[in-house]
Amino acid sequence: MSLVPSSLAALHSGAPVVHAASADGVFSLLWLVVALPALGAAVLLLGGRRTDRWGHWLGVGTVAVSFLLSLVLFFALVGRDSGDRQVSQHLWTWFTAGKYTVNLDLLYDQLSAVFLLLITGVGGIIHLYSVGYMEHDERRRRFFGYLNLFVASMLTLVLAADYVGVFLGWEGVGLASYLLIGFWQYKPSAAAAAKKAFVINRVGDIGLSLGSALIFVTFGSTSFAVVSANADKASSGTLTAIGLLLLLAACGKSAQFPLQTWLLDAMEGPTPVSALIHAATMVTAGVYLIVRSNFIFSLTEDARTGVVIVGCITLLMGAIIGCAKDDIKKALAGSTMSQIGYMILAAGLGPAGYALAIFHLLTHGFFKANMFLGAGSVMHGTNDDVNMRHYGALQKAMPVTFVTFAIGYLAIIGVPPFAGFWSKDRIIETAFADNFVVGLCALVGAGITAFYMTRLMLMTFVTEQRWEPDVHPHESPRVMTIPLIALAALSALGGFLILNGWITDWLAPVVGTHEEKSLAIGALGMSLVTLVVVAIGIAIAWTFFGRRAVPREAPTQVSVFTRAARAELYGDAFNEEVIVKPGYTGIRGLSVFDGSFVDGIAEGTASAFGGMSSWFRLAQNGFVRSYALAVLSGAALVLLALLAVNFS
Amino acid sequence: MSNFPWLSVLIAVPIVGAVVVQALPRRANAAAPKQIAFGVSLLTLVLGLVMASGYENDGGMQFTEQHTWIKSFGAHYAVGVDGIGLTLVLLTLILTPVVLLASWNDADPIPLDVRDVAAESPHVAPARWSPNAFFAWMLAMEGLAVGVFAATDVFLFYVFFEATLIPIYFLVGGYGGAGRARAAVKFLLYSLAGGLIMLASVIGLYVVSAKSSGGATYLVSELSKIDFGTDTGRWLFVGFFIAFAIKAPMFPVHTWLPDTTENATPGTSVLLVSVLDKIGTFGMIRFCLELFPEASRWATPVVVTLAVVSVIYGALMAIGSDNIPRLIGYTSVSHFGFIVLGIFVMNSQGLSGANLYMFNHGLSTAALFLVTGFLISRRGSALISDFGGVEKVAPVLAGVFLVSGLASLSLPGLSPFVSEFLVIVGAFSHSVVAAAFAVTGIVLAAIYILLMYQRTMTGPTRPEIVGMRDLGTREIAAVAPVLLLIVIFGFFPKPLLSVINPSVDHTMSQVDRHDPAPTVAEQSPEGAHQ
Amino acid sequence: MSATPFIVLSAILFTIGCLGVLTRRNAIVVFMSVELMLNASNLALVTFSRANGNLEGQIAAFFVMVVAAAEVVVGLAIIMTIFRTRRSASVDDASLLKY
Amino acid sequence: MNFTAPHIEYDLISPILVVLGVAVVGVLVEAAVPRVYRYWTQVVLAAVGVVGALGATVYVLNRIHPGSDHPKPGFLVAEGALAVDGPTLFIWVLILVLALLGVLLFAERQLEGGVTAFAGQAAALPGTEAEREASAQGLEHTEVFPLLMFAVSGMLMFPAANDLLTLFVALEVLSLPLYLLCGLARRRRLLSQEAALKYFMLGAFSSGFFVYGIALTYGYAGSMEFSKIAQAVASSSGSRALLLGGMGMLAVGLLFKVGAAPFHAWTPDVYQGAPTAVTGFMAAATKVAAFGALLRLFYVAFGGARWDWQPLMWGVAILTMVVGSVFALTQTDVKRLLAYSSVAHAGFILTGFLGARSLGEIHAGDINPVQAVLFYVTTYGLMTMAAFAIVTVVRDAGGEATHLSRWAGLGKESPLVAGIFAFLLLGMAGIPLTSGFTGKWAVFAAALSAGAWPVVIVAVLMSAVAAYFYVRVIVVMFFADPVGDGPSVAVPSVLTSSVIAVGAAATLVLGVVPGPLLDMLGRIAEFIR
Repeated sequence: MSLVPSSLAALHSGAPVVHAASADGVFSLLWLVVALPALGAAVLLLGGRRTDRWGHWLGVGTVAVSFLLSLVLFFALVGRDSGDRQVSQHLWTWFTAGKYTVNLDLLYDQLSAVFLLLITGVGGIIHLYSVGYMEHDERRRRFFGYLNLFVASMLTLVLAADYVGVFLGWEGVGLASYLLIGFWQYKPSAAAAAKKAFVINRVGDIGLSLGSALIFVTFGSTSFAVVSANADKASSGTLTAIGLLLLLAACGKSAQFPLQTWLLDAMEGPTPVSALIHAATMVTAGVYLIVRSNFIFSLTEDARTGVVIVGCITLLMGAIIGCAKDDIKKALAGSTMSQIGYMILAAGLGPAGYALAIFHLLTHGFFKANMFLGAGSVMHGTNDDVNMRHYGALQKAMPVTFVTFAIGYLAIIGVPPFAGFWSKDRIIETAFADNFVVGLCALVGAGITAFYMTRLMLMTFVTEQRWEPDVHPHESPRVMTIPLIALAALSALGGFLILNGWITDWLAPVVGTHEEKSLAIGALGMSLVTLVVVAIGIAIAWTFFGRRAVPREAPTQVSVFTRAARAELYGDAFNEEVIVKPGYTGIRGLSVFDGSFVDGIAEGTASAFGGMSSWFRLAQNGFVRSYALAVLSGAALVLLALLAVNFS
Repeated sequence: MSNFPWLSVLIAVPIVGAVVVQALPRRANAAAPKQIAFGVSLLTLVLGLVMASGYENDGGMQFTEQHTWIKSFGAHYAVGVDGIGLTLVLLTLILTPVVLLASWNDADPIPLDVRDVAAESPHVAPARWSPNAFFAWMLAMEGLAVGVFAATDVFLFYVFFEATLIPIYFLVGGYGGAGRARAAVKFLLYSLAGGLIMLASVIGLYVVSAKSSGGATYLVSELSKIDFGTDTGRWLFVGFFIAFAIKAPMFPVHTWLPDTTENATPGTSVLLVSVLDKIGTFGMIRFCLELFPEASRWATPVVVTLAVVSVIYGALMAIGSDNIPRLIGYTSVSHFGFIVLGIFVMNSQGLSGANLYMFNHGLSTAALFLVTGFLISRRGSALISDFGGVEKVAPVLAGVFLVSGLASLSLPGLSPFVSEFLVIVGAFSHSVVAAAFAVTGIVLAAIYILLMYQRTMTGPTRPEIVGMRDLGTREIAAVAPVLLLIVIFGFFPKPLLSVINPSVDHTMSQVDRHDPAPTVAEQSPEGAHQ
Repeated sequence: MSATPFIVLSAILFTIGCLGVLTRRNAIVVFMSVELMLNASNLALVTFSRANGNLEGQIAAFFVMVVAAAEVVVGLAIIMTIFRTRRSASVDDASLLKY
Repeated sequence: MNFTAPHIEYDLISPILVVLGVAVVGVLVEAAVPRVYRYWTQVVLAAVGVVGALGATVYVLNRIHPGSDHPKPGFLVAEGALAVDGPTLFIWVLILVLALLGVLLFAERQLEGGVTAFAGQAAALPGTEAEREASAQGLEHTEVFPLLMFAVSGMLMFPAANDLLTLFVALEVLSLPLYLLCGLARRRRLLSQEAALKYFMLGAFSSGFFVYGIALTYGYAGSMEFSKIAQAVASSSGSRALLLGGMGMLAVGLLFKVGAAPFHAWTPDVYQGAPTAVTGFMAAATKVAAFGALLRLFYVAFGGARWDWQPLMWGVAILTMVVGSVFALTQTDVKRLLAYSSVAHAGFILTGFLGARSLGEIHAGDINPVQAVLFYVTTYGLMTMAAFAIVTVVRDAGGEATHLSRWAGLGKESPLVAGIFAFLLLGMAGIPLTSGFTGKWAVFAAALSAGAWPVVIVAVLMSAVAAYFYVRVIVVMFFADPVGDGPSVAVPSVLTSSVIAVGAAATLVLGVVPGPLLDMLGRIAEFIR
């Protein structure tokens, strides 16, 4: 495989080069990590009702085994030299055309190793949780089929060694997301949300398609190895274009501005789906893509600026939306948007931020999955009510849920020593080091986060009880609480990965290193400032929701800002007015055009001939003398023609 | 066996089968004609696979036969296939038994499925003739289609090209919806008009070749050596191209297709769209590009523009359609836009992608037509608005529908993706603008497919749908092989590409185009993974 | 002497014949007009025969006469039947076949 | 007194003589043979005569060795009055075959319940007692057979004529019997008589032009012989005005016969009114003979003046195709439709006629225009004959049901007849694997080789238009539901059936394996000069 000595690769001044060694030993099992869930999906989806009884356990089992395998692989990787931690497994050549070959290769390195653990780990936990959550759904077996399909696709995404391979997984997770959002197909809103998610993701796919095309045109290949080795030879314009196209792709998948609108609707899916796909894993694929493409982004300041801007806008947007939503899942979804905004922002900071983005991605995966599952547990206990105004005082009824959720809450708002503190704090710090405005955005975002999360906590667990009469909240079964506990533990402890700079060092060979810039106020000072801002957010939330009674119906006399936040900052309205409605008008017009003009020309020609015919045939009037006249005129014309030709 | 006339056999077996089937006694609901027709198509498929197993991937014409046919015209009975032809021949052979099986009851006087709704439904009309004729025409079409793809003599190609119109004409006009007669005539006239325009160019070829040193000939191998001169070459090119554009069909000469698919039976639509329309794009490669390289290059800007317009236009029209077969017809306009785009960007990626697309589009569209056909026959309506919540009562049907639809929107992992991706990459190498516009097709495709799925399959189950049967064994047996191939070739298109690529190289050398080198000229050795 | 006056005369006769065909309704008169055209040709033939100094033209003139006679036989038969069935010899009455 | 008898090569012109002889004997038969035997005597006589003439033609044909690579150019016979060369002989064969088919159609008695389709007593007024009596007695005009034979003899002479006088005589010999035959329909006699009148009037009118053209041409060249005219044209002697006038007027006469626009106006009316058997024969054979004559006159005599007449013929060809195709679009009567179709075909054949090039321009193995035209008229003649034969068998109570609406549902009523008719229509439309396609290919190729691409483009477009009305008939037959009790297909005797069979078979065979015929034509399609 790689014949280039690492020393030579290291000569490149830019980003690290992907030059993986061929997989051997335990690494030759790499393909199994993907194949197992894929097999599970195939069996569950094609097996039909025969698999109804044990199907969910098959689903859990395949992911669990994948997780174990990932663990084994991870430790095997840890056991290698730090310069030798890239392993590649060639499965088969996918397609070849001319000099362009795309291989279905798996690339296992420090970055994908982390993702493997996250996906199979959190995925496994959520699978387990779903066994309980979906117990009464007659299509549970299919649900697990879809979940397995998702896991397999997501693993493909993070293991692929080629942009087209990434695309395969990229669309696979999109499909799984589509299927799962619309899992309850009989609900028109679910079906619509599913379609919306897929279509908006496709807009992002334009970026990935064109980006891959541009990468091919530039490098003659789309494999990470070739691109990373030659990236520094490409012109900066090209690199910026590639970067922006990839950013577009990331915006679609990660629900970043301006392609963010699908995520809140996606909450129509069953809650484990929201936890796994729309919080912990799939939506972070955009972050993965940017970090994975660090060899491009590191070389293009302009594209990175674009990334940072998108991240800033989205982190604030998501946070603001989260402040106004009464639907617990939507509030969390807004939060997800916002947190991914942080990751994107971090990724846009270049080598200084790649590792932090991934770190935050991990911790977010833990605490957000935790909270979504917690929300699911709440809903489970309240007859699937999602309106927080119908909650209140649930902490007594659902103690485990409350405690685990609270850990997640502490993690997300960044209270030390919970996971979110470590990751978010570093991002804010690095952002300030990069640019004051960006840093300020991140800091304000942290404050808003504290506000809306506190609001959520208060409305759900603390304040007075506002349940519907027929609701009798109860704690969820153990199959659901154990995953909660596991995730809560991760949310509490996940931050320690940063201790001693482990995560940054681990990822450094993939994403490169940088010289840390120190802030004027120092890292500790920054942390203090952040904590103050967070405290302010909590205090405001307490003022509004802790001290006052929460009305059961959302107040309608609210400020413009609240209204805007409730309307998700008019993202949908904008799409509706600017794209959808004119689009349909245009299509209707086009249909008329097609029928009357395009087809009309063809049919019109036909009827013109017909009309000509019925008109001309009147000349055949039956009178022999007219015919004689025709003959005579014909003769005259013949003679004239001959003369004309002769004397011209 | 090397001299065995494989292709002639593949042409003759179905046609003889057609005659036999037509000659069988006509009894209502008799199974014999259907069984025999199905058997013949399977036999042909087996023969075709045996032939294909002997194909060598060197890009040249193989299984060639050549006999002088009309000496004064320079016409030969000359057949042979290269990779491009072989894949399309195989596509024909694969789809015919599928279609026959799927159409088992479509030609019955009134299909069993819809006996109760046929009376008032505008989408189902009683068949005009016996099932014998239906199955016989289908087989005849198979044979003729193989002939078209195998012909290596322009005259012979033209003859097959026109001959295929007749079976379709009777299939559309005799079996299908209420507007079938009109649709059949429209189809035929469009095709004939195109064919006649092409005839002028075909004759032009003769005139030029007669003046050349070798004397009059229609053999592609000979013609490709002739330099037609700029003006003549361009005129002849235009004649061929118009015919193929109508056939393909491209904007703005596409309007016959939705009308036809709206009224034809699903089986007919499959053979028409999946197989016969490929003649258009096949012809563009084989004749436009390979015979008139200069003119092709000259026409590229216009053709690429039209192709991109087709991509977007077809997709938009599909979004706006409420009639399912009509919608699928428009999607094909869009897909053919991609294929033509791939052909005329004239690089390896585009051409390989286009060739592969022809095969894959055949599969995906076949699946989509067949499964929607099952759906429509159950409800007696083809209007999207008459459906809703089918998934609940017929999950297998819905699943098949979804997979077919996803294939149609080129989801990675399903076979059309590779082809579409290659076309986009090829287009990008040629013109960033063209690629940028064409790529919007992938969004629009998602909209038309998923919107259709959403409206028909999801939501609350409509009262008329309750009690709808799920797919039966025969129906599953018909579509399963297609879906299986879609998945297999989605991950492993190598068998097809290894056949196609050498032929693409040949085409490239014929048009004298070379792939642009990567902007970053120096490649690391890691570029080649083999 | 120049042949021109004879040819001009024949041309005039021919034209009169043509106009007769076009303007007259009675089938017999129309037919007579055709005969006039033929005879105009005869005049031309004979003139040219004389001018060219060979007899072919004159022979042709005789042939034309014979043929004209044969035409008369056929023509009159047809006109007769028409007249008998329609009680009219007007060519304009026979106009059932049209469009 | 010394006398050199003209040297007449009786053996070489024996086909004409045989047919003429049979015609004369036929007249005697009318006089001498009792009425009961007349029908059979006439039929057998005519058939045997035609077959004999065919045999004689084949004998003559073999004299020029059509199979060899370099056949003899042919013979100038009867002191140069007739040219018996390849094209002539081929046209003879073709006309005699068509004549034989014509005899079969004329002899058909089963469709009208035991009598022929011709008037029982032409002299009896329509709708009178006399007519009823005649039909009650089963009277029939067996004179149609001698008339047919006379027409055939004229048709044989027409393309062979090598001087203007013979050409004129042949023209009249072929025309006069046809005028009469047109008026002899048993049913719809008013229409039939009107057709005869129109045909006659216009035919005579056009003959007037033709004769005047002869006079002018004679005045120009000083001779009636084609070779002398060609010499005069080549040496550019004489008055060009005479040449152009003569050429133009001769063209008028011949274009009238082939039914080219604007001289086509008689075609639809006459085709519709005449008895269908006559229409079929006339449409096929007249066109063959007239194109033969047109080719010889314009290639041999006026070949040198090609640059003068070619633009004119371009115009005529284009106009003819347009008129034929466009007018046919809205026709509702099958016979009338076929008439316009024949006009369109005349245009297509003229396209081939435009392929005239100097010999030097024609490469070995090229399609030459004579070959193309002859092939086309062959395919056209046989297809047309069969198509009209089918028209005779689709009937309702009033005789032949020629209105298109009466053909609705024929595909269900009689798939075989409808299928064959559809096949013939596809042939006329020029779909591959029918002779019509091969023919079209040949004439277009000839025209294109001569650079007449604008005409070819029009021809192609008009073919597309024409396809519409052929397809329309197919739609009516197969896809429309019958009105009322629908059409019925009378079972014809073996006579009509064989005409249909021969026509359809020829359409198929010449479509699939046109090679042998084309090759032979390629060898012999050269006029003797």
